[in-house]
Amino acid sequence: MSRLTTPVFLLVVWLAVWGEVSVVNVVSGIAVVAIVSLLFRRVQPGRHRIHVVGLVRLLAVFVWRLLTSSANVVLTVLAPTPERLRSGVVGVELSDPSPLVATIVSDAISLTPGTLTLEARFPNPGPDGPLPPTLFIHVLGLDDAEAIRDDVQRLEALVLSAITPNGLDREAAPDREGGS
Amino acid sequence: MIPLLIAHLVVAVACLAAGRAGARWALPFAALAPAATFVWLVAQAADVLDGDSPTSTVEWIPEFSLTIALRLDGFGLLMGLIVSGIGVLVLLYSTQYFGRRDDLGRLAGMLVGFAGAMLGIVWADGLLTLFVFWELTSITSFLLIGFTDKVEAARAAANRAFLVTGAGGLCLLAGLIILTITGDATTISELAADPPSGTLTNVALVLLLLGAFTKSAQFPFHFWLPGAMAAPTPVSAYLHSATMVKAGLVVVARFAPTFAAEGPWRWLIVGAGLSSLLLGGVRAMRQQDAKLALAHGTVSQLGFLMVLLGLGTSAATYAGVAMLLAHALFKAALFLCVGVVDHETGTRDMRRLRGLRRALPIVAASVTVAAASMAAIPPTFGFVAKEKALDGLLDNEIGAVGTVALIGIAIGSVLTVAYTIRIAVGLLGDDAPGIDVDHAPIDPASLHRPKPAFVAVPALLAVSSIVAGLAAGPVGRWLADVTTSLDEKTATKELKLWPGVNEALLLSTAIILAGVALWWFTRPSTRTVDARQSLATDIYDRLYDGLLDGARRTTVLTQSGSLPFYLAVVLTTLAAALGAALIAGATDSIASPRFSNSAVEFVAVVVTGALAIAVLAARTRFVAAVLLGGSGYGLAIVYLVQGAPDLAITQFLVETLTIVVFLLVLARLPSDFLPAPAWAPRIARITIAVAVGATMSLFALSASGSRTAPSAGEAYVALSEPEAGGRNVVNVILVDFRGFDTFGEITVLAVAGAGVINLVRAARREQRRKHIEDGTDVAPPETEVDRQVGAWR
Amino acid sequence: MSAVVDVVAAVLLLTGSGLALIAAIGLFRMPDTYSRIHVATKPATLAVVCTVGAALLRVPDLAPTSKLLLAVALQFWTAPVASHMVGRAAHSAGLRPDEPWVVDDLATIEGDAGFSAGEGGDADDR
Amino acid sequence: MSALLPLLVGVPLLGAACSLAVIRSRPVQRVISVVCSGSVVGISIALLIDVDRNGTEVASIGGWPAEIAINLVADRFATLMLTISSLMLLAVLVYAMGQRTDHERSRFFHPAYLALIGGVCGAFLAGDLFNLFVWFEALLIASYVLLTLDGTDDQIRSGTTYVVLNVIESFVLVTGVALIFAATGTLNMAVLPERLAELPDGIQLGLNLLLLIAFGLKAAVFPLYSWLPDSYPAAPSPVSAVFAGLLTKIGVYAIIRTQTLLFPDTNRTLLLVIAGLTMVVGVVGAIAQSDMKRILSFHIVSQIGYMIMGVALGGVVAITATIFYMVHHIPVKTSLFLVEGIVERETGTSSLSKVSGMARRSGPLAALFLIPAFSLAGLPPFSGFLGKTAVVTEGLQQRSWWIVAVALAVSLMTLISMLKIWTGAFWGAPDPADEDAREGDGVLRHHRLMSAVTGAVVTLTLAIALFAGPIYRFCERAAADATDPLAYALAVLP
Amino acid sequence: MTAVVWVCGIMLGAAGFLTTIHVIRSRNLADRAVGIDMLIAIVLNSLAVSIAFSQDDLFAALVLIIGLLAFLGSVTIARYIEERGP
Amino acid sequence: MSVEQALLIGLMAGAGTYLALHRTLTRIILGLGLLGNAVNLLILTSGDGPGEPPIIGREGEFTDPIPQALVLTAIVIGFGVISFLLAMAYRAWTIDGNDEVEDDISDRQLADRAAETGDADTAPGREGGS
Repeated sequence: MSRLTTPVFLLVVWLAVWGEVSVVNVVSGIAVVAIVSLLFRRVQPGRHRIHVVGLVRLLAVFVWRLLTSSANVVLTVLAPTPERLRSGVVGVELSDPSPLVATIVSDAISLTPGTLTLEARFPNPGPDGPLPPTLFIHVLGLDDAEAIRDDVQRLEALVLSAITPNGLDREAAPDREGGS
Repeated sequence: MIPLLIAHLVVAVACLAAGRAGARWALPFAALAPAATFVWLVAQAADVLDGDSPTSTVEWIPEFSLTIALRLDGFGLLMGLIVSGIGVLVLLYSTQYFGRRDDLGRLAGMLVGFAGAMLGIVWADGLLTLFVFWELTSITSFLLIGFTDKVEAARAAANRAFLVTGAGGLCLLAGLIILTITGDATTISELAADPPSGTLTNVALVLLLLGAFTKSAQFPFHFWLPGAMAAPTPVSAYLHSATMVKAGLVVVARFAPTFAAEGPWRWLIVGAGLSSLLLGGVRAMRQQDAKLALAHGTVSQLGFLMVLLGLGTSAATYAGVAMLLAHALFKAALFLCVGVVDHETGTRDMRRLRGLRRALPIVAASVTVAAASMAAIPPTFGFVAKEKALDGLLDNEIGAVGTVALIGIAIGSVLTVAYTIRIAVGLLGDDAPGIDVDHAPIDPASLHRPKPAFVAVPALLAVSSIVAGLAAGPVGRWLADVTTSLDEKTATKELKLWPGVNEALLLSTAIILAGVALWWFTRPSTRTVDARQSLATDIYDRLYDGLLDGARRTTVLTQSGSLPFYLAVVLTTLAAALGAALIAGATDSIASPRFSNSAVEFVAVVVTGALAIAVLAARTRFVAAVLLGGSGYGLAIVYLVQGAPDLAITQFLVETLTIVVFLLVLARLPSDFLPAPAWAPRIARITIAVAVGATMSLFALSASGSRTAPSAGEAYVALSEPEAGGRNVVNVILVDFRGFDTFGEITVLAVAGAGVINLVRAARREQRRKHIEDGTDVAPPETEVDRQVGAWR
Repeated sequence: MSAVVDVVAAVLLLTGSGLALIAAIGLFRMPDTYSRIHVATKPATLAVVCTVGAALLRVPDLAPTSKLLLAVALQFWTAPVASHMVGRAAHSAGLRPDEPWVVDDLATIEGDAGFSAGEGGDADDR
Repeated sequence: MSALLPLLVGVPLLGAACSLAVIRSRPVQRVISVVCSGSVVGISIALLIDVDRNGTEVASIGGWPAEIAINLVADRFATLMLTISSLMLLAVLVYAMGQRTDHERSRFFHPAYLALIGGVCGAFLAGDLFNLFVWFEALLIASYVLLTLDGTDDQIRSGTTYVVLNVIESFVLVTGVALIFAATGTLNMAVLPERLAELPDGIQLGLNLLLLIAFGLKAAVFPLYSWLPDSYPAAPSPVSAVFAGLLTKIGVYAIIRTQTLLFPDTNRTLLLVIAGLTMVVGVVGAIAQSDMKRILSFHIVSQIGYMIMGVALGGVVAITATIFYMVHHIPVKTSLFLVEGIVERETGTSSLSKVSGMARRSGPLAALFLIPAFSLAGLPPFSGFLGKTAVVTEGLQQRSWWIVAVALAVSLMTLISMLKIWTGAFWGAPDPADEDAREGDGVLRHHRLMSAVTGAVVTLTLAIALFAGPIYRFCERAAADATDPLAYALAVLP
Repeated sequence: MTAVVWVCGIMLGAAGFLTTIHVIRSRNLADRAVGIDMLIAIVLNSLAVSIAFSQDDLFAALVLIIGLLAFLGSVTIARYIEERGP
Repeated sequence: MSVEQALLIGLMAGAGTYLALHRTLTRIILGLGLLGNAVNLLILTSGDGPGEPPIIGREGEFTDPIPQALVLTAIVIGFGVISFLLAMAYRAWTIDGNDEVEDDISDRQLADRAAETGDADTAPGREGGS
């Protein structure tokens, strides 16, 4: 993820808002983006590398999960049974300390009907730098907490295969990827 | 003349500005200005008496007849000589009287400033010019009475004097302006040449007289003058006996020959003058403070002068002018003598004074001479003048008013003789009962002798009383020339020291005898009595307190300090105004309006209205805020239906932002509302609300139903694409046609933002300080941004 | 072509509206707030995506399309954050369901000094 | 020359933006403020001379035809008010910078102050009703910020009253403007007179009253004045000085503008009654108070009555008198508050029961108070006398006896309350308990900048009195401009 | 298409009605927040349906902005809940 | 302006007035919000009736664009003012823990003094003078 990714992305958004690619829009967009980037220059995610294939796969898996869990929830609403209504909070420790990854994972969880990230706790940094966070997930229709944990960890692996934090770029990643 | 006045001003300012540094030289330096005036006047005298009146005019705002117009006529010459002459003397006397003090610069400045203003009055020809200088003398008098401002009584007296003369001044102003209107004239000489008449003029004259009465301490406005004795004695001598109190007389003298025959003039003059003459005389009999006794005497004498100068007959006017001069001489002399006594003995109380004849012989002689002049005993000038006055009044040419005046003056003169003797004896006699143990009679042996220069001034004045009396013939002829400027018929008048035995002389003799008898018989009772505060002062104080109290009560009613009350007033006014417009026929313009534009609009209107009503019922802040937001969203739909998508977007945006801000703040506040205020019943609020709502919607319907011309919007639509190059007309208007509005709008937003940050920071600062004070110093709470930043790291 | 597009659009519209309705019903049928978050906000979000997708199909111009696309993207980005925020706020404010959770890992780490709040979770340490 | 008009608004607002940008550096903020404020003064004076020579200047913003553009219109009336106002604004700015505690004050003072200047200029120049509203808003919001600058308890409490009532004022104003547009289809003040004249009487009356209520509230006219004496005293001294001198007068300006330009043929008996009540209620309130700032604040109300009286009397002469009155009143009122500020800074209070003997402590300061105080009470030879006489003379000319009687009685009561301040605070012995009380000239030397500014403003009031003739004649021309809708229309729409 | 839109309209209307009742009935803020979120989603749905039906792009920007604002609103309410309790 | 629009204006203005006449600043602000909405609607409807949005290229009769531009300005200004008022409410809360608008202190003191008879602030120096 180069230094220019965010600005370029923002510029595209700007143009989309205006719905027209004209000189005025581009110039004003660059100006606005420059100002925004300056104002929020401290709020930059760390460096990450994007893998296109991984990204596509992540999206596909995600959409699929979305559809199935939506159906699940529809079912819950139309025919609620005590099992379907059982809920609980499950803590899942992630494997990567990158906040961006944690954010994406927890967003994906929250977007999926049936699961919702309630809280994310970051352990105090260890000697080798930051430690991976723990997500606490509220689950509707919970029957096996371990299954949820596995599920989330699989999701994280998918995310990591799409967006790899720089400097933490390691061989272990493909392994986990294989597990999905 | 203008340069002379400016010279006074410059000297005054210089003295004032010098501050402490000027204490040594200020008084003699200040005397330069009146001295120069005196010299100039003497030089002009011959020309002026030949009928040549130098004038001097400065246009100020001629558009409403405001010019500084000065004119030196005979009367002005006489008064100018008195003002500047006595001015010089008083300033010289003051150098002795005050000795070394820090604040003499201030005193000298104000005195010389006063002298300038007084000269302005006596020389004024322009009507408003008169008023300008008139008020200037009030101001300087105020500051001079309050010269000893550490004394509460002095401050009160200064206030009283200023307010009474100020009120009179306003009457005078109104009178003068009305005269400029009815007489179509801006100067006194123009008025005299072509006098107006009629009710309006009479009203103006009455107002003018009211002004003159206050300034010259006439009943019922006399009470400020004794109070003004709180001023240092030289000031009293100058302002409150010799000059300023004569300002009212000057005005009356200038107007009387022209207007005395009009309406109620003479009766007013005689009424006020005689009342003052008698009342002042009676009260002078009851004072133990020699200066106060003299002050009451002044009231009395001023009443006498008022009658003489105000009657408007040539004989009375002539006698009045002579009396004016006499009074200036003897009264100033008496005051200055009392000043010396006060300075040397430390008291002015006649119960404590004794042995002054031996201790202060020159003073004693001066007092005797001046008192003789005051009591009209030959061969003083006082006698000569009063003889002329009685003579003139006996020649009654104005009917009943004249008779009343004569009788009153006779009685008043008896009193004058009596109190004059009483004062003279009180000051110079050896019989001093003392007041009480602490205030025993003084010990004459311990007195040190005043410097010759100190007593020279009163002595000089006293001597001139006699000299003028002895030289009655030439002085009388000179005065006759002087007085022609007021009344041409006085040219032939003359004064005589010994006119032969005539009615007037007999009357005089009777008066003197009666006066002596009165003094003798009242002596036991007046020896120790001390008058209480006068009734008039009581009434004034009660009025003043009443005014203050009334003001306070009124203000409590009008200024309740309650925001809901103020709002209620404003909103009621609004409803009333719109209601008035509706009653005045605005409803005629409602021309068969549609009920609804479309079904969607109907739904949106109902929802919006329902939510708005629901806000009223909300019991918690959160619900109320959200309902308001809902109402706003509903309104956005109404906008949409009206054909305003951009507006709807903005409405959504702003409404949400408002709710967001609301919730941010509400998070801090208690969640439930407190009960409604007790100031007004709910029904009042509902009534106002209904009135505002109903009148607004009706008037809105009427106003929009009375469109007469097409909207300017059509031009914008036409110009939008070809000229401004934009298709969305609303946007084009915002950024181009009416971009200036948007500029202002951005300003508002930016400043509001700055204000919000400012307040929030103020709150933060205070909380931090509280924490530190409580010993619970903690880091300032994180902001949302801080947190987000933290989240990303 | 346009017929196909119309059919797809109609299906999307119906799906979206149906999801919205089901979500609304869900509000009544779920026992506690957290469950309601699951059944209400999320299907409603999907519903928006569906209907906006239909609108996208029907309006081919570039300008509105870009806006609508952006709107969909925005939904994907904001909806989870919003529901997370609401859930977390409810939890940290002390809201608990009437029927206790079968598993509550969060309760076990309360007060654990080894953790500091992340993602804005500073409500406890203030 | 008309190119200068937008600058009057633009320069201070640009300055405000820059001032916000350099919020961390007070010296730079000061330089910006002084430069902007000074250039507004310069431009105003240049305009004054130019307009007097060449007649009304018009600038159509954006270069659109004047019929549809927002116009800035500078006739003699507007430029006169602009000049005197900008002078006061500059003076108070410098005064504020001379305050020793300024460093504790909010850094938003300068931006807000500059925005206020911009708003004031905009309001004076606006030739479009809605634009007038916008600039009114700008100056109001700036005034809100200035009033609550320190965010103290007092300021918040009285600020609430001020803000809420002024928000209502804005609503009434914009309602009036909107309905005028509804009825006429235009907002251009050059076009409006003829269109308004065609409307039915009831509608005209309603529209007129709406504007009157809005501007009357701003001008603190009976019965809409109550907010003023409660809110102004709480503001920091320089702020209350500029509010007192200026803001209400903008309301009066707008009343004159709308009354003479938009509704010239209204029956103004009601307004005359209101003028009388305003005078009385203000001065009665002043008498009742025992705090300098509050006395002075009530006097603002009372004095507004005189101006409204002039407006109500109507006609060129009365308007001339009113304009002259305004010209005199702005510096007089400002200087009174400035003196009060020095007293307060020196003694720490403005309560008459706690201050005394200031005249002994500083004679020059006493003079600086006495001159405007007597001027306010209408005593000659100060400017107030001229203003009062002008108004009263016109009242007598028109045979409105009772209002003249009221006006004169009120000026006596004004004197009473001025004497209350003078005898209370300036006379008497200085408080012996106050050990570090400076004596003699030390007071002024200690507050050198503040005193210099106050002195300058007082000198200005004296100069107004001295050169009253030429100023009055200018006012006469200004009134002729203001009372002639046709000339206004011709100048804007050639 | 008209029929589809009618059906959609009825469903959305019913959903809106139910949600409003929920908002009014609910006893804690979090529930209200959920309801308000829903309501805005329903408004967005309605707008999208109307765009799809009329093929008029006028409201496209509205969808975008309301979407954004809904988020802003939720976040604010969440913060409110956090400070004040549910 | 249709009748129902006028009614809505009146209703919102009335409701706003009612709320503004309270002592709680929050209520007052809510009232001002409603009043602001009423006024904005009034501005918008002060043009001609409803019509097509005034965008060049669209079919049909346009509505008057000017009121729309005015309302846009007015809405934003209103927002600024309301935000400022809310900041004041917040500041008021940090001072005394609520947002009730108290009566002016000096006015209350004056009322107290006027209630007492024979107070100290009478004419300076009765004893002065003769």
